[in-house]
Amino acid sequence: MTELSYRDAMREALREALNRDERVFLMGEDIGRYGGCFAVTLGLLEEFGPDRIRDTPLSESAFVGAGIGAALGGMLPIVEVMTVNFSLLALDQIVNNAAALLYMSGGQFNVPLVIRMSTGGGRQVAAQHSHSLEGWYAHVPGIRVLAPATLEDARGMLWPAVEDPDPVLIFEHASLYNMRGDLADTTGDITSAAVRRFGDDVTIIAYGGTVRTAIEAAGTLAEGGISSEVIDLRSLRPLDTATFVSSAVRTHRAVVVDEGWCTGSLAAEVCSRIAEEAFYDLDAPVRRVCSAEVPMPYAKHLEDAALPQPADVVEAVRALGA
Amino acid sequence: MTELRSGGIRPSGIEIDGTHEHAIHLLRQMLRIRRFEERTVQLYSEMRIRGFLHLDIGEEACAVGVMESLRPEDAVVSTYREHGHALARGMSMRAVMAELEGKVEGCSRGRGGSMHLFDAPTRFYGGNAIVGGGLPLAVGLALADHLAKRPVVTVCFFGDGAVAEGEFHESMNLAAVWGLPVLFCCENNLYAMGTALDRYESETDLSLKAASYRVPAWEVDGMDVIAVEEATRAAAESVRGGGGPHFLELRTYRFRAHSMYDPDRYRDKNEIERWKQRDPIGSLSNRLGADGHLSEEDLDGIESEIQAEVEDAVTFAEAGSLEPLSDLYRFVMSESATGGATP
Amino acid sequence: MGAFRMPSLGADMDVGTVTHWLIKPGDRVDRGDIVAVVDTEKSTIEVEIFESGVVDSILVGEGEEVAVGTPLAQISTNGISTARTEAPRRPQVAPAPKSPITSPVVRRLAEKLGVDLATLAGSGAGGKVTRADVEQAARLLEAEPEVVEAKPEIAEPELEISKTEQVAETGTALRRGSASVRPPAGTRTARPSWSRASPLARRIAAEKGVDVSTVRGSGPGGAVIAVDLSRPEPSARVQRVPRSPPAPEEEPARGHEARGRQAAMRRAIGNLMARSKREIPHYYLSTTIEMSTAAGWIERTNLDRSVAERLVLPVLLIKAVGRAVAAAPEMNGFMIDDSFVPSSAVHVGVAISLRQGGVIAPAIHDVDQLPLSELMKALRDLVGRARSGSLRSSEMSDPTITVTNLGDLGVESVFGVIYPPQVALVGFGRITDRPWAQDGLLGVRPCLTATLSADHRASDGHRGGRFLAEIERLLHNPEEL
Amino acid sequence: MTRDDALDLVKAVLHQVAPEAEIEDVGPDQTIQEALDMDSIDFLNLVIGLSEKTGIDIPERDYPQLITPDGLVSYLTAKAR
Repeated sequence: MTELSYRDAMREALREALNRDERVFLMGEDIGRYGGCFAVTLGLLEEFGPDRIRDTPLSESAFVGAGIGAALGGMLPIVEVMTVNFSLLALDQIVNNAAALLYMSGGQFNVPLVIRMSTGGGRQVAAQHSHSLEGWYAHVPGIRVLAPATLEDARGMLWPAVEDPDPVLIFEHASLYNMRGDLADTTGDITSAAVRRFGDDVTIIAYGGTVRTAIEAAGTLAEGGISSEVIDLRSLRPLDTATFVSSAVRTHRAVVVDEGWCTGSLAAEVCSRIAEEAFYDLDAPVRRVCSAEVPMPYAKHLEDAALPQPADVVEAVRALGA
Repeated sequence: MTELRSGGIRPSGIEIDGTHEHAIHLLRQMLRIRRFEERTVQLYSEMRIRGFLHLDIGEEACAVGVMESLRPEDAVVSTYREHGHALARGMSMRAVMAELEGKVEGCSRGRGGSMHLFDAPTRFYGGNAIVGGGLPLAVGLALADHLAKRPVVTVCFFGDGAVAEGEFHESMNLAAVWGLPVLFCCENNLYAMGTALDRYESETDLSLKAASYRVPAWEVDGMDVIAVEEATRAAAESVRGGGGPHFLELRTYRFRAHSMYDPDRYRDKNEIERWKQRDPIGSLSNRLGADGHLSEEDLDGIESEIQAEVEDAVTFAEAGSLEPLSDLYRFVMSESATGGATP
Repeated sequence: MGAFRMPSLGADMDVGTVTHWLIKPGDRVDRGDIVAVVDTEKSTIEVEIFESGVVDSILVGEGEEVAVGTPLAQISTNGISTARTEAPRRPQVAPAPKSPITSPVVRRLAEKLGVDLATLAGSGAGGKVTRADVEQAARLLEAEPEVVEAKPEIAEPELEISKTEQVAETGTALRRGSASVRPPAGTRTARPSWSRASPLARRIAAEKGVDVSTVRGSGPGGAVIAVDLSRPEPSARVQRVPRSPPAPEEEPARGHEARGRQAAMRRAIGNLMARSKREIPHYYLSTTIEMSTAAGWIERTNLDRSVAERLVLPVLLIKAVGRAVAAAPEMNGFMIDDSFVPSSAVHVGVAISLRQGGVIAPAIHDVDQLPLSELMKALRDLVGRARSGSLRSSEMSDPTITVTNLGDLGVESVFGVIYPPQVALVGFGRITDRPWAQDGLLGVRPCLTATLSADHRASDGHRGGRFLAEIERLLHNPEEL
Repeated sequence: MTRDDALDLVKAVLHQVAPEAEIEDVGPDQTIQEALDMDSIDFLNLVIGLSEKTGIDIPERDYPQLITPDGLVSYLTAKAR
């Protein structure tokens, strides 16, 4: 066990992928000389050279599309997009090409591409760098969407994502990069949700940056005698429905914590599935704790108010009468 | 590095540089496309083909000329007006027709239809129906070859309308800055759907745009299959030899509507008639006839062979089967995928 | 001979109008010739012909709107050398949705006469359904309605007319549906009133045969939640809707069922008490009450009463509690959503142990208002019914305070667990003779320990003490009861 | 009323008051209330039932004689004429 940060864990995963397979290469804005805007790729250019660590022009559509093309051409590209907000410039390529090519071609052309991007708020970078749009991507069939929330998942999810024959989007919550800890063994699982805390009275479902929020809330609730089960979705598409539904069936109450906006959110999808599959086991309505429906404000107090906080989760759980 | 307009447009007529046998082969290929598409019009009218059906009629020289100069290992990225590209590339007419009729025997199992023809054996990476959307893909395919140091060219077709998309500029730049082996083939038929080039581009000289990215750009008479083939061969070999991306502007014209039928309100009938005088098939066939290399009987023979091929394709498509509904979810994800959860 | 049909000029085209014919009978046409101008909803388009031949006849006049596929002209191909002479094959499998070939006039007639066009084989040119066909079908419909009616099952539902009908029907159903969910204000409805209950609570209620609307909810906004149904298990049993009398064959299973019920009750009590201990910050007070006055008073009173009318001590205790809350209203009511809601009525829950195990605490209503004799009757009745399992659900669901008396079992004092969402429980032990100092003299007197368990969120010890003192005062003055 | 009649009567009334209780379960030196886990109301109901069936007025002061099965049967046979 070594003490490191989420950023280090992700870099280790990238290094491993580059070492394991020659077809792997990295592409993105300022990932080379600059070292990555979140310093995830720092040092990799020196180690692997400019052919495999490729600085791109600020052309999201072209380099994400080129990643798709290179994947079609037999490579295993890992493309970094600075933030999910910027990924909208490549939305055409992700949705119309990456996600659709296998199906449109009747199974002939799969796209073994990994796209990493940062997501989420909490850093006072306002309305064009802070949003959580994972739910939009999770809406689209044909891609796999992951949200590593722990050091282990940052380290462990990349390689299976690279090996996966289909496009995989990895969302790294920007507030997690500095999270430090001992790296435990990683399982390399990209298909199932994880129970981060066991409990009996309520199921709190979270992913990415909100997993910490949920765990903190669970701690507070425990002091008041409420035992919470915290589930980290990990895979946002496909959703591991069985894990959170079976938990809700057992606890009879569920709260979904999602940094996306409430309307049409991934949280809404999770709620629907619980309602569809656990309705007769619910003892209270399923609640959502989401971001305020505003473009992310800059001022600290406003941003805090806009983002889901542990206290909001505690309040939501209490309101269910758990 | 800018060899702007080094190709140029031939002032008049068709000059047959190679053998007459090869010219007849080119004619046959263009006729296959023409007769195939004429038949699809009828099938569309009878509702056997649905959705959009963008016809290549009038532009056959571009498809045939470009494809003739490629090698089997080269890759092709195409647009939604790609029946000609597919057939000229060597895809089975049966599979293309079956695709148009939505049959599982189709080249995309009936999943794609007219706009999304795919074929792995000929490295045909599809009809892309997002204008400009195929360009980044082609850049990536070329990047893969570049990284693997394979002497392979990726040809990317797009229309004049795509030049207005950001993806055109991003891709042109990225391919140029990385020196990737892409051959950009712009089929300039003067209309982005119903909007004339000079109504949507401030600079209507498209080669100039490519040249501004330091990409060698040539203008070619897209109604002259021999000129297209010649220019493409030169460009492709330059690309293959490490010359980086090249750009061909194929000046052509579609004789029919944007998709199946349209009222043609946006263009003058006389303009269509003028271009029809330069029908790539008629021009080559006349030239071959005038040179005494193609008799009426020869032409009839070719026509009836092609008709047989087309009817065989229709018979094949009609006899084809519909993909079972139980397969609706197949190929959303790869069947060897690690995940097992529901979509 | 071939038919030139109205072509489909776009995926969204269903009908077209020939605005102008460019050919006439006798004209020679070649494949690819423009033969007509057709107006679709989107535009006017010149249409071409796919056969070569001689125009035999024009079937549809200019200005007439016809469905796609309708023959527009007959083309004679006899003696004409043409590349294509065969009639277009019809698709063998899953034909594309299409309307029967007919004219608008005939279509309207069919609608009027209630004839499903899809069931008709057209006798007209190219299988066209004619006016005569429709009239014939209408006559058949009158004569043998079932024959025609049976056919639509086979008929393609894609026919436009039936599609419209389906939509209309669905619309009606929807409106009906919403009407039943939300009856207009002021109208009487036979439906029981909708009560807020969680899906889990409803499921449990259905399993137990309990009418969930009779259960008082302790969940958010007063919703019935699972725990509310766990508590009154025995009452739930008797609330069971008498769907059918129990069959004698069920007898052997009873022992097992009873054990199952006991286990369920044990679990339910456990859950409720666990919730109480988890949620309610209990505080406890106790006081010893000298009972000679009360005991003597009962003895004297009973002398004049027949067996059935005699009072027992618990009646006095219950009454004393019921009266004492007037002095300490914080003891009587519920915690709802973290705030105390006092109750104006005094419904005293009486903890009754069941001999097969378990305890329930049904309420005697309006204890403060009931004369002792009535209270006695009520108590006897309640105990009897609790034991035989015939409580009313209201008795189960609405105690405002509970009394538990374990004196019969010989315990001296009871520190009870409050029944959520109530806020207080008074426990009484047995009457024992104890040394008692009064007015400076030591004597042996019958004494009883009263214990208060109260919710600290609703009251403080000071109020609790006052409440116990009032109980004591009342028991010292039984005639006031 | 014979002792057997009295015993049958006690059984019948007891069955109404506490259906699952059996008088045979009560040991010779046990009280009915204790052995059958009856509370004061149950006991009162038993007395009321017996009084109603036999027409005997059972004053409260006689209750101590009724606490064992034997005492109960003796009391009833003595009082019933």
